Amino acid sequence: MIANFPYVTAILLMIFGLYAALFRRNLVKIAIGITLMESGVNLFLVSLGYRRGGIAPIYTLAPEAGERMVLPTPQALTLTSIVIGLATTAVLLALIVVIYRHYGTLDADKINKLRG
Amino acid sequence: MDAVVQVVLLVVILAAGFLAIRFKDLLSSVVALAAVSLALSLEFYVLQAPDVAIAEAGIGAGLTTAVFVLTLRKTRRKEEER
Amino acid sequence: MSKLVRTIGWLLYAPILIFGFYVIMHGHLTPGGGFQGGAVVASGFALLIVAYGAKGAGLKERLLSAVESGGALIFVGLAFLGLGATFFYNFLAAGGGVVFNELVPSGPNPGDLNTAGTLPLMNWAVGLKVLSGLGSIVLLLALFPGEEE
Amino acid sequence: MDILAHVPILVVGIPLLGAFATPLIGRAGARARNWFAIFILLLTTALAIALAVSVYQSGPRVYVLGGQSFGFTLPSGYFFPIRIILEVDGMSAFFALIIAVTTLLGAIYSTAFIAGHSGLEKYYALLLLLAAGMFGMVVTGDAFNFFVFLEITSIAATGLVAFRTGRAESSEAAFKMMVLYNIGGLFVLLAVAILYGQYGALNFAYLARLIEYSLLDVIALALFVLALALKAGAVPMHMWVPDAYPAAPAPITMVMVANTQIGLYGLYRICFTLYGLKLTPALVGWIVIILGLASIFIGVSMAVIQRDLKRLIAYSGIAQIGYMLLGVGVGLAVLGTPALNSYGLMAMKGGIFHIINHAFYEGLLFLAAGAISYRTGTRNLDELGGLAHNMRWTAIFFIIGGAAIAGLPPFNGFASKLIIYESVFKFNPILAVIALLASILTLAIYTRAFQSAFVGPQLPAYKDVREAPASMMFPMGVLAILTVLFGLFPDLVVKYLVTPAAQALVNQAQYIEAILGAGLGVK
Amino acid sequence: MEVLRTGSGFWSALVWAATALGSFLIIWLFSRAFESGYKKGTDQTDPFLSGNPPAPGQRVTASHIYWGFVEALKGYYQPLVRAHSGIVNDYLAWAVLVGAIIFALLGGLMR
Repeated sequence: MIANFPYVTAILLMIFGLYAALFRRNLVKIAIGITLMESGVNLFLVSLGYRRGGIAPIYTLAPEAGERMVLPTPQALTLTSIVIGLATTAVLLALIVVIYRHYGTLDADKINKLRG
Repeated sequence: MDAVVQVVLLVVILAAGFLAIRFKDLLSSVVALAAVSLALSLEFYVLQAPDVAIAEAGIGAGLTTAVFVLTLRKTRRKEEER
Repeated sequence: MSKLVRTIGWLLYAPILIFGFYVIMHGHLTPGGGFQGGAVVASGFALLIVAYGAKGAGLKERLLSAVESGGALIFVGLAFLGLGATFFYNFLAAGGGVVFNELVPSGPNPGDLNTAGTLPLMNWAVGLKVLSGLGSIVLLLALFPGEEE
Repeated sequence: MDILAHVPILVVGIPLLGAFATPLIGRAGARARNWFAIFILLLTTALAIALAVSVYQSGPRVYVLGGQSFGFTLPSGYFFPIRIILEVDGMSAFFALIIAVTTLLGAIYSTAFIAGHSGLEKYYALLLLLAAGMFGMVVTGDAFNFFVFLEITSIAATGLVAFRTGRAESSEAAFKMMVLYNIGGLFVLLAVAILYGQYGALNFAYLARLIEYSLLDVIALALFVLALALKAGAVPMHMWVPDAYPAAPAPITMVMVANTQIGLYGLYRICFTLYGLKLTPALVGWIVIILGLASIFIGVSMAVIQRDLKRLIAYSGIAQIGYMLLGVGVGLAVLGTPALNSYGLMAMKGGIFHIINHAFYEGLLFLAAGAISYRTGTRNLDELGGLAHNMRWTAIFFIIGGAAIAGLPPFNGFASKLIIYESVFKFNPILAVIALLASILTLAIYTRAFQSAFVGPQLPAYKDVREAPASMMFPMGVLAILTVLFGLFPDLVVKYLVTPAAQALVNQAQYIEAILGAGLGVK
Repeated sequence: MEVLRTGSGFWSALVWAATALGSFLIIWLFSRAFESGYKKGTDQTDPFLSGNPPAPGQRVTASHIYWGFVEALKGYYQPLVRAHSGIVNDYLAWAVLVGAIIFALLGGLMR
């Protein structure tokens, strides 16, 4: 039961983020929603690698007999995805600042010069 | 003990995430987002991922928040009323 | 920002930088590495920029960009140097080179930095790249003309 | 050191090195920076051609990063790939050629088109980074690296689309595109995580052997199909395409065409190689066919009413993406049945042939539109007119591109569309009829575009307009020659380029064998 | 030179060129037999805009071409253009909708 809690949290975080990106009309809120989704996926990845009673996968802490490590690969994946997440968030926010200078608003409904 | 810490952290994550999309004041939203990241990094530590925890604390709670705050300074702080 | 924030930022700046460089340096032995350490250093820069403003922080965009390119070039260059065998091959490890050629010892150790082949070098390259890259992201956003409240 | 042995990684590594070095080289002057970027891409093109030749001659190439052997053999004889593995088969090499040609010509065209803009060293760095990301996506044999390179292309493409920050529409289009790319990338990451959680591996070949098509695999497949169709710009996730293409500088638009086609590559790689016969081919095939049909239909309908020249080309490009989805979708729908050999493979060849043709004629059209806006300052078809008097060569290139996209003989679009019509007709006549009608509408669209931009008396406003500079004419000329040559000798192209790519998709066992070898990795 | 076989047909530029040349020859031969009723320098060469003489500077632009086509299909085009609203949330909503449909098809029909 308790082992499934991180997964439930991850899925809920993703749903929160998707909700914000779908229904909030403020551009910064959309960026916040995407960041929340990223956090959800990261939590999902780390929970995948967790093994009950495992220890952190560090070379100098090589386990003795009977002990085991948690999986290192998902952690490496999560690190990469955190980096990528920061890069995309920074790009999004920089674009928001430029858009605000051009349009004078952050309302997604009014930022539709390109349509049709 | 571990389980209790985990449940508390996960509830904090969910509550802060919920608040982050509920607040009309964008600065409060960003602070809630930082709280999500901080709790998430502790959760990573509990899940035996110290590497990821350091990165999430530095990036998620530190730099992402700074970038968001700078953006809000350049634009506006409140979400438009609809 | 208020005097309180400025003073605390000034006090915290050096310890944050030292911690960041420590994390980079010990990347191959303990949790952390180039990326995490670089991020910590960059958050020190962010603290300075938020407290003193983009102009007052004394960071130069040109210098940061040069360091970023340099770090990335060292990283990819080290990967290319492994081409004797394959890309990213650890050509220094275990007797292949003069420095860093020892295996990482198992168990707690006081800091055997002279180990793990190209990994410490790559950690430094990534660390430089990340601290300057993230630093310049924050700096550019702060320098961007916009509505200051 | 044997260079040829390392070609699979060099096509990724050299543009990456170039991207990081460009800001430093840029301090030596604009000319040095331009020549450096062109030199790097020329080198990459040579490597991509070498890679394609070696793959077409001797089958899939496998390359391991950071070690001598693929992976790890357990004492029980169970083989397990652990390292980052690149795998290049016919399909990858085919796409590598497209990427090499478009990025190289884009860099040459940029030297004049975007000269005088500030921050150009960032522009060339992003262009090289985009090239590295696209090459990475096609050569990687690993699901997670696929995601990483996908995100690299997203970030680089967004930076390039938003490059002209002075224009409101660039930042708006880039923001919309980034939001969609971001969500798509997260879906891919989630799908990769689901697959890793079940099978504990990331390697495509290893996963393909283990995959069981359980409910979780179905979720992963749905996420993959959605995210990659979004990147490819299939209707109804196409709406960012007509926003982003016109907002980008013209050479970038050409590279973006290749970038969207990488979405198709990913879609085909996932469907054919990763899932193969395990998925229900008829159902997934029909989903792809319906996405393609909707793209054809909506794409041409919306193109009829456009007034912005580049927006018009973008919408008709969406329709052409539909043809590629249609052709390969038919092949997927009959995968594993005898019909595959009678017409399914032919339909796939048509769809794949159309990809390379599309990259060339669509690129040519965008470059011609870029030449028009470079000289006249507008892309509005209502304001343009009579340009054939002043820009004779651009007019000729536009005719070649328009005839090719409409599928007129003897240009390359005709050859691939003919294959698609014939083979799809055997699968389902109605689909072929709709595709044919859409092709006629495309001809009507381009007649209108050509008429309003080039034909008619010389307008006083454009009396002093001159032909575009040589560095912009050269890429257009190359693309026009390729368009005509591929139309005149389609048999050679199909035999030497397209058939190996189609065979590589169908032959899942070969892809797996290349890494896992005979009998290894079996429980 | 080999020809491209496409299943039931084939495509060869040479055959196409020969056919095109032959057709043009036949058409040209026929057209020689016709009387030319087109006189240069008369009203016949003026543009015809619904019988009215064109105003100075007036010309046929892109918006005029296919006006009738779009007008006749108004019921089809209006909702289509409205769907392309240019709002980023709508773009996302379409993507999520398609994802839901794909998943429903794959997950629902498989079992």
